[in-house]
Amino acid sequence: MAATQFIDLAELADRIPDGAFLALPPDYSNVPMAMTHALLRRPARDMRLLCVPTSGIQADLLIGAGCVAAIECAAVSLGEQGPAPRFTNAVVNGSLKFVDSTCPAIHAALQASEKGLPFMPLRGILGSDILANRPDWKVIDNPFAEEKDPIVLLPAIRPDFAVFHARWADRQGNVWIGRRRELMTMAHAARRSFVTVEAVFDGDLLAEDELAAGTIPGIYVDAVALAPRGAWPMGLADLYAPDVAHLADYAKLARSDAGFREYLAQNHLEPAHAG
Amino acid sequence: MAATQFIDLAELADRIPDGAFLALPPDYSNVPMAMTHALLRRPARDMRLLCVPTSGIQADLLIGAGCVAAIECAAVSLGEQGPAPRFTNAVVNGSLKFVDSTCPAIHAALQASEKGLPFMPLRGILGSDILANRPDWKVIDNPFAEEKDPIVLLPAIRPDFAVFHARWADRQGNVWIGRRRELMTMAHAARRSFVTVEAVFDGDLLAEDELAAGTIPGIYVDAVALAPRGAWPMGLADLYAPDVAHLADYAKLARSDAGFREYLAQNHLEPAHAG
Amino acid sequence: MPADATVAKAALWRREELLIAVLARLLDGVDHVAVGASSPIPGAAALLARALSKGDTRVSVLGSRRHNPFTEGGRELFDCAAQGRIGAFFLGGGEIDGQANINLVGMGDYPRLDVRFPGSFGSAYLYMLIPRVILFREEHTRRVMVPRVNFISAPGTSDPGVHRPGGPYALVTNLAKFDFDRERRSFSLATVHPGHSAADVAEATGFEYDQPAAVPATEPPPPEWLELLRGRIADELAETYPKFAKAVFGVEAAA
Amino acid sequence: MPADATVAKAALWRREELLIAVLARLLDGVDHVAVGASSPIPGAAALLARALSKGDTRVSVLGSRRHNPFTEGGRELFDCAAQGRIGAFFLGGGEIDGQANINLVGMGDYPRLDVRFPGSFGSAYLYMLIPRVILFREEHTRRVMVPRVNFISAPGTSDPGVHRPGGPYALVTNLAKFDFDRERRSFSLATVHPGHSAADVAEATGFEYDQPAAVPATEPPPPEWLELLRGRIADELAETYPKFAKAVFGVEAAA
Repeated sequence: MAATQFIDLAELADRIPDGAFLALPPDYSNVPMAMTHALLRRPARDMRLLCVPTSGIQADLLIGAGCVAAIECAAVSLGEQGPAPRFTNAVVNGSLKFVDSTCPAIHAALQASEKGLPFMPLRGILGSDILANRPDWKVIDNPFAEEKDPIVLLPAIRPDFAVFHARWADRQGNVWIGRRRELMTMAHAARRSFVTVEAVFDGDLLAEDELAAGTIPGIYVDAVALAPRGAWPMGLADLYAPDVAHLADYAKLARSDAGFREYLAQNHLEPAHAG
Repeated sequence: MAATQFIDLAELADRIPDGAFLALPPDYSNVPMAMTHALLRRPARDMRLLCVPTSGIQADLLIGAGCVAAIECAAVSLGEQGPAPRFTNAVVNGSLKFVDSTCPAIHAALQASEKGLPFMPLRGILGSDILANRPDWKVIDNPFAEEKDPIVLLPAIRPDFAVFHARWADRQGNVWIGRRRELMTMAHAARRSFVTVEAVFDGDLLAEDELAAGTIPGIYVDAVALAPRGAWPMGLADLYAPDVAHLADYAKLARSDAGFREYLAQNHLEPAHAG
Repeated sequence: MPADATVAKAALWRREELLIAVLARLLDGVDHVAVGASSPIPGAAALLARALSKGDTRVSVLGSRRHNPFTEGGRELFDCAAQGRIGAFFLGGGEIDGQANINLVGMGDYPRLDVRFPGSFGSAYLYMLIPRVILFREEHTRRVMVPRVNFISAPGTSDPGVHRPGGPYALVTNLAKFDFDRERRSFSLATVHPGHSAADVAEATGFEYDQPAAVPATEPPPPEWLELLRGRIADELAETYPKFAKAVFGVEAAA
Repeated sequence: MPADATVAKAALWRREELLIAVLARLLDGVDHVAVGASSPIPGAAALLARALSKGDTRVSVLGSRRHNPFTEGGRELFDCAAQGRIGAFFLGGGEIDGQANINLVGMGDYPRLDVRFPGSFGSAYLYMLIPRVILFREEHTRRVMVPRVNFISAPGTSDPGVHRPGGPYALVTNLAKFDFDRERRSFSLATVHPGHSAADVAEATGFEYDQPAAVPATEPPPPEWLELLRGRIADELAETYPKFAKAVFGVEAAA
């Protein structure tokens, strides 16, 4: 809660310890790919991932490179490029601890942490095998209903870190996310938020309502690093589109172990110490 | 959910029937005073008010003019101008049904409706006489705690109407509120939202992230009326400040029944049919 | 109408256009249709339904920047559905069974899966809250249309007392359209697409369903719909689905 | 120090400046202070604490446009407190009793009240969640400092097992500063402001409290604090509290 620190990208990644519990944004929302690349190069180990509520190449890369011990998600997919091959492979060969959820449950469990609540109720889900496989979720009878009315309660999820990319941070650590509001919830819910940005905004993002409306206050932002085009090969809102050709290449190469290693090599993402 | 209708202010007020349950914004947030004045002139009757979570001159005027059957609020006050005299008077003389709440409970109960939930938990409050006087609130033991851990559950509040003022609406019914996010929750939670605006925005408020970040989508906006300076004598965000001299006059006049009637007369707010 | 007339007409439209028309008819009278990511045919159907409604139908296309109105982040679709503000939605499934259960998780003995699908997304929730959920899967084979799904991502039906304003309304595939009867908890074959027969459908379906004595042919898209689709709708769609719009309608996305 | 020296020094600062200094000392080491609406003295104290911390203390002044960082609407203050991100807050009370219960609702037999105050605002919640809640009320009379409040807007103490990371830390009035002992559930008189005596405090207080044999005088604001207050802090404060800034510091708000 003290002043936001401005550090470089490598240091930002280094401050995320092995074993940390990370909240990742979905593919349509400011994916911190440059930070992910730094984690791959370290390489990070035993990360626990929460996809908010889904992920794509970011989770797939981390899984493929052996950085991930466990993942909770509503889906991992490369979208129009098809399945996420390293995720799929790791699930089928049993090397990844995975917990299936559903999008609104992840959003609601983060809102529970945002509100400092131990749990949040959620409609739906009853009768799903997701619920049947979640001993951590409870079903109670709605205490306000006159007749029997079962409803699911989800325990709060409090990630150690929210990590994401953004267009701007100002010198006070305020970060502009536009309409990508799930990042606001992530930042409120997580213990710490580490953000990469395209550029430092020369001024106060909270000064006028136009930008303030889409700004995460610095209260929630622990550290910021510059990373121009830091979402590549994913896109960033109004600024740049996803690099579809690159993503298609990835989808093809990552189908095999060898291809995945080739992709890492081509993109200089190999671990510094391969042991 | 059909297309947002653009109508005039008198018609907008007329479409709020007597007896309706209205969510009002707090004094710092886009108070629809022009709409309130139209309700006074009608005059509206038997309104039930929910202050989100507090109100000032808006609720005080409606109470003083006999438009209000009941009110739920965390506070009614004229802020730096002192107590809200008509509210205070009506409570003490027993003519107003009032329900005391606390700010976060009102926000949370609206979030319950926003999420289609029957209830929302909330920390705090235990031991308060607010809770002791709310038979509609329940205390349960947190089912996720190993030891006894009482927690309050609040039933969802779903107002019939959210009413507020805003700087712009575009032709699709999207309404720009900047950082006044409680209006977003109100609009999501209420069955209908009726909005007055300073001006029609010539373009699409959702086209670019800068404005979209502070915009309520037209899905939630049922009707819009033009009302330039429609928050007066309250202020509107970056646009105009509250009329402090006018509010001080009100605070003085409204202390007595006669003074309140004089204020209505001076401001042409007398009911069309005084019976 | 003799069968050969149907075939003759069939040449006038593409398979995708027929499917879009079938889906658009299912959206008739809906105030607000939401369409999930990676769904070009449902997306086109929603945009067509909007055009035909002359403004009465609102459409939210996830993944679109121009046709997605949400400003409260990823949760808004779900909250909006729970508020009762979304009348219709589309879901698919790696497997779909005769009780309209859908499986988006995988095949095998969970969690030891032999095949992994991406995951359930929001299906476990939206299926139960949106009144008119249309199941759409182009592939119509016994691999997909199974007697019983391996994993219930979202159940087709619920026990009495479970809060469930929503549920399955119809199932549309490359071969046919089924209606779903929530009381009887089963599909019934409603129409078979031109060029296919009820026997083709039976052959390709692994679950039991009801069937009237004579199954009508699916009504093809009228010429004025095709005109709309190939013009205005193709242009609108190209923003979110450039590949699809180019392949099906030959339209390039605007810069 | 003889009493007349204190009086002589007292002339060098105003009553409001003393109170601001007392409150600012109570904020030492706090990461993030939030200040409610209509609270110029607590607001000034928070801004002073920020200036003295050289950037380690963040301040959120509700009602300010420049010093209020919140962008999630009215609920953010409460959510932020529940997240543990607010270290200190100020509350007042129409009545305050010896168990630190506060009453913001009214006097009489609720709901049939003889006197109505504005209402509880967020006190029932913030008092229980913010670690260092400072009770501040200028008026120190038996009308305000009562044996037992008429209505508990927010309780000063809670039963074991109640989730309560927060609670009362001190009570500051025109006459004195009290500390609150959460174990013993009672106030103890910590310092008495220059110009007043422990006997004055006893006379004006309707509730029981502890008191050491000798009660020290409240430390007056040091000259460098006064300089800061009358310069930079007065300017910062004028944005939200123009009347107060002008009356106390003679500063006009910037246009």
